[in-house]
Amino acid sequence: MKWLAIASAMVALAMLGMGVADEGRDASAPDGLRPGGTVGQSLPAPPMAGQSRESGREVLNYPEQPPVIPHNIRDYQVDLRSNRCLTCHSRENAVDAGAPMVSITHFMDRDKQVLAAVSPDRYFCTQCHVPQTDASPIVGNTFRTVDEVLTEALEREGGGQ
Amino acid sequence: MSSEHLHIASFLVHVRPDRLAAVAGWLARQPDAELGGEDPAGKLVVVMESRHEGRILALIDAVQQRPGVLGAALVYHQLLDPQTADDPQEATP
Amino acid sequence: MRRWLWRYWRLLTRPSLHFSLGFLTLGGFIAGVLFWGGFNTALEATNTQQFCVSCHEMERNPLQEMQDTIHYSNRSGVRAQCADCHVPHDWTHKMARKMEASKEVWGWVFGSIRTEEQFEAKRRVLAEREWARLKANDSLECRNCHEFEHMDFTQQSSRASRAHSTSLASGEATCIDCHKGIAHELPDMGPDFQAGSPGLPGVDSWVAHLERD
Amino acid sequence: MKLTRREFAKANALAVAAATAGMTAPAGASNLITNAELTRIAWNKAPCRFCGVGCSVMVGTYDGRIVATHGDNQAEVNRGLNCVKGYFLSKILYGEDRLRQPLLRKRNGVYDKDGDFEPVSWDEALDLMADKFKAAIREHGPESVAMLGSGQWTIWEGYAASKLFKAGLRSNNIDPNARHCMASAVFAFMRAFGSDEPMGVYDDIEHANAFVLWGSNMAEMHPVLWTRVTDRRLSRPDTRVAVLSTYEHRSFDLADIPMVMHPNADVVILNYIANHIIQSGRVDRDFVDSHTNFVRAVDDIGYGLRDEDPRQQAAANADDPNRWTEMSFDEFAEHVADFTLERAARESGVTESRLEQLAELYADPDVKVMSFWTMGVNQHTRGVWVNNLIYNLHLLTGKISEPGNSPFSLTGQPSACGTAREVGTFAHRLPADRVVTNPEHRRFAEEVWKLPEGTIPERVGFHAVEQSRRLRDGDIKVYWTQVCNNMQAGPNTQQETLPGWRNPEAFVIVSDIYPTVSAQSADLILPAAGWVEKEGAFGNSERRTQFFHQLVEAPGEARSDLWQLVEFSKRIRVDEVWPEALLERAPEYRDKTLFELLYANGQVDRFPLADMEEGYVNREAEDFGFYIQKGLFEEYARFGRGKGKDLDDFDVYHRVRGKRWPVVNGEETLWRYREGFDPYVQPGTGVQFYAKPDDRALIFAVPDEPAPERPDDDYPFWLCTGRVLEHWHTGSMTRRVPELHRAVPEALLYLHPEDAREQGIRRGSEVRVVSRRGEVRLRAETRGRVRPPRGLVYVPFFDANRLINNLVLDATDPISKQTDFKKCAVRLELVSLA
Repeated sequence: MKWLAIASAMVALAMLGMGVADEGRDASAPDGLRPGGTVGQSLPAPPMAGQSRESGREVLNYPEQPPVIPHNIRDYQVDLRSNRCLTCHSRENAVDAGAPMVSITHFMDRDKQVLAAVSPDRYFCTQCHVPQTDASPIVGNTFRTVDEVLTEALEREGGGQ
Repeated sequence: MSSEHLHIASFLVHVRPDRLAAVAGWLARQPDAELGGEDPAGKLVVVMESRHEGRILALIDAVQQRPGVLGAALVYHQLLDPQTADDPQEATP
Repeated sequence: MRRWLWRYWRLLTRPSLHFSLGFLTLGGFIAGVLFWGGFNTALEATNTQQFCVSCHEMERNPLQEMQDTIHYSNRSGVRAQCADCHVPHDWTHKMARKMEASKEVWGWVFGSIRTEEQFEAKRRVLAEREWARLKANDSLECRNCHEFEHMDFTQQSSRASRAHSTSLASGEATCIDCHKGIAHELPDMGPDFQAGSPGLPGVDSWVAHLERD
Repeated sequence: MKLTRREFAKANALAVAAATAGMTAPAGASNLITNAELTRIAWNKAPCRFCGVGCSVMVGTYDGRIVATHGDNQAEVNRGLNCVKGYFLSKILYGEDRLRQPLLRKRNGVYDKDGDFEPVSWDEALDLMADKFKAAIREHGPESVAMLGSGQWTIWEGYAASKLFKAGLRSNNIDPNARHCMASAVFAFMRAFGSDEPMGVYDDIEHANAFVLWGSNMAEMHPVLWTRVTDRRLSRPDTRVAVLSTYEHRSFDLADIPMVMHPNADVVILNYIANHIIQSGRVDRDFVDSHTNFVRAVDDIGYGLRDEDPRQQAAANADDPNRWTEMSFDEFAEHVADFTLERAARESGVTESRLEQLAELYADPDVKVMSFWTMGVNQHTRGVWVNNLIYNLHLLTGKISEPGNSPFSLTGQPSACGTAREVGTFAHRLPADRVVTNPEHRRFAEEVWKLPEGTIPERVGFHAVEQSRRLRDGDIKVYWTQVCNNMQAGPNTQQETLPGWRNPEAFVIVSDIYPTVSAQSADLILPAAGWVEKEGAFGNSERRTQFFHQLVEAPGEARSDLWQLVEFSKRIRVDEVWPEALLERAPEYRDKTLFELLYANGQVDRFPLADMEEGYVNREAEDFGFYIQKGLFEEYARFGRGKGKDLDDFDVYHRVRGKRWPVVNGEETLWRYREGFDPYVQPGTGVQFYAKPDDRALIFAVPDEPAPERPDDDYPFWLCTGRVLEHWHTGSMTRRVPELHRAVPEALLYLHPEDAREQGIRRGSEVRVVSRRGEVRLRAETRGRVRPPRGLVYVPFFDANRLINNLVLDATDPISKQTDFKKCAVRLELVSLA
């Protein structure tokens, strides 16, 4: 037990040594996305964020927000030769793949003319749909969807009647 | 999905104009589904209210198989708490 | 010609003059062991990944493409080498496959897929051959490691378990039907593919690619 | 008429589905929906806040908050499409730690360089700033004050800042962060055509049948343009896409001709293609003879390093690199003759067959070729040369200024074109392509601005990299940055930027909406208003100017950058910053403030509040008593009108989805210099590069010169930095959006699996990346979206906790002074295996 105590003290000292802020360069500051007052130091890199464990479909913030991809897309090939996403999400395959079909808006080309298959300008799905890792946000976001804002506004007004 | 949620959803069906009436009639007869709107150019808006999400997806899949249907896509999907579903909208949640 | 054969036949059937029975039997036995050991060692040597990628084309395309996939590096480090999927494990089929490999030697000598453009042009043909083989033997090579009986569906994602417990279980579909391109990049999947033509991509968006305006 | 929650939800569902299908809600359900109380969502157009594509989005606001954004169907650029960042614009202003009050470093109540941040009032902050500026100018002259602006400024913010510095404080030390992004493109345009900005438009995409990406990853950096290129390529199988880069990235997914080259090999490849065009006799001789001249650029021009750097001293023409001499076509042919196919293949590492296919795209007269490039070409110690080399190919074959044939210099930032370049916020420029070194240009500006002769200084000011150096050397006493985060985005942070900002001599002010790494290193932080919290205007890559109204209020006491500039100008009197000689020439200004000199000058304050459109808030106009945005814009527009840079009337831009200048008689121009499209081209000339005195564009002969720092035994790897699709620049906004953060949570070290194995590194190992200037610790990624070849590693710069710019050498293109973020030498050290 004695050795453990000494060892941990040494480690703490080392960490402190490495991390002591050079007063001139690293004056205190609000945190933001980086711990305040550490601009001069080289921060350790936390482990890579992992693939989110099978998160279900998330409710959209607003109708045209592209839904995030709830499943792993490791090595999904989308190029000139083949489009892996369409092998499950296209009109013909969505049913037996049990996957939601590509939205109707993706069947319209630039002139809003409906095509029989997915329009080529929607070919690269990951330009709008992104997978999610299990990283937690560094800074919170106070965005509120239209229902929340609507009900709040009505409550404020409703409270008067 | 379990039954403790009330699912409100709407989806859009693209139909060949000549088959529009047939598909609209078929849809009107389906449980939990209401015909929200029709466009002679071949578009049908369907609003659904059901206790089981599966039924919504099932109907979308089923309608896609109907002859003349080009495609159907879920557009809006909201979950409500069945207990408070029938209270007036501005009641304190 | 008959006389010559007859002479050999007599030679083989007369008892040995100079060699002892022990030498012949033991020698034969040892020679057999050496031959069999040597043969199989050589054979297995041609099954190693290092041998397969000694051809530049095999290292540049298939191996490079595989280095990102789950069969090359994954959670547990259990990985598949070239032979695990492309050479049948049981002996008779392995021999058949090895004889077929003479076609690959021909390709190497005459450089049928030497440059990337050539490889790209033949990629669909090469892929079709492997898919057909796996379709025929109900993805035997896959099942050598992934045995359906021992799949624990609770550990799989809902998408996977739903697919495996239905169409795979019923035998309606085999592994290769869905898992094309699991190790190497898919070729041009356009339906009316002609070898060497500029790719019409996409399994399902090919209609969208018809000539317009 | 009380709706139950069930009915309300269903009504909402119906409305959305009907809207998606473009149908009007059927009569039966409509009375449910039009209950005004429920649906007061207001939809207004605004250009996206991020890249230079300039997509227009519809912003849904309700009860003073943004509740939704989606693609604008009526916009020509994107027709209802956005990329993932565009679709999450509604959340970028709602990070929890929005700055709401000015913060000043103080120790026991008074400003102290090493004090802690304390909230202060706007008056205290602005008064302190005025004192600091006046003291610095009084003791050390106008050269001791500087400003770093941005290509994300709105047009009038850039114009107001440029006037404040060049006319008010009489210092040219104002430079935009577009110096890091588009400076090489500006100088190349001016050298080759005499006028900045591309001659083609996005419509070329729908006409071209070959696309060549020169070191540009459009799939991630200009996604909506990439959807148009993809649409074109997949709809017409005979089109070809060639992608050339120093590593494999997402744009290679559409590449018919994928090419991965060694860094700095682009000059050799481009010279080879010119050689190929000439050798195969496909030069368009009559175009070349009637519309171009051949010149030889002066070579050995150095690397824009500090003067005492040996590489700088070794360069013969480092002091005046922007020169050239006349030469003939034959001499040019002879110059490019030794750039053979064999040499190009050997030096670039690309196979000969692919180089030949690429060259054919330019040489073949039937192929309409569109070239795209951004930072790969611009952020390059020979960036101006590479720009000119690409124009050479289009000029030699006459494939320019016509539908489909288009050398297209893409822009990084939303208004690098509209603000930084056209308004002239560079240290050497005045509005509409004028320069401070030209007496007539200065005279013209002084007349428009109603200033005495000799107000605008002649000397070119400090460019972005020099500003950091001058801060470090103590020459700059007051430094103000707006809408940029140079501590994280500027090069060589530990040796130049950080010691510079923390130099006790300097007083650094940062205006931003969030506490960025720059704000953390500043002395005074001013809370700013973001995107649609102010009325603004952006100019995108295709010369399209787009306006947007203020749609929501800024939080707390945050004020727009324009408000800060103008409010600051009220606190300095002209006689406190002008020399006596100048005051004598304009005695009427003697007791006036800079506000009256620059903004209340009868022109900027010409438009009353009544001119404002109904139903929109405008914080600046209300505070200053006049429609300041319109005044600034109309005064600024006088510089360009009649000079090929005409802008339409202010009010028009609020109605339309932008117009592409020059706008003459309300008509926008698509292809410049082409008769029938460009009103400035005289009839009968066909093509006329009218911005050049002799109407002839210049084709440059340039040699191949090495990069300033190449891998060696101690630092064996090339380091290239850049962006990812999901994040914008330093991530101040996009990393505060949960979905975008979870998509790409931290910057990774992308490297080749074999390079990793040789260093004992695996995917996920923690690696220390070290250069001669600094280090950073990252996790390794061997199978990510970017696939470097052997010997090169790639690190994006969006992560505030992994300041990769610690490592980058602050070498610049000596002509454009743009930093080369794409090439320096590093080594890798394994920190922990897992």
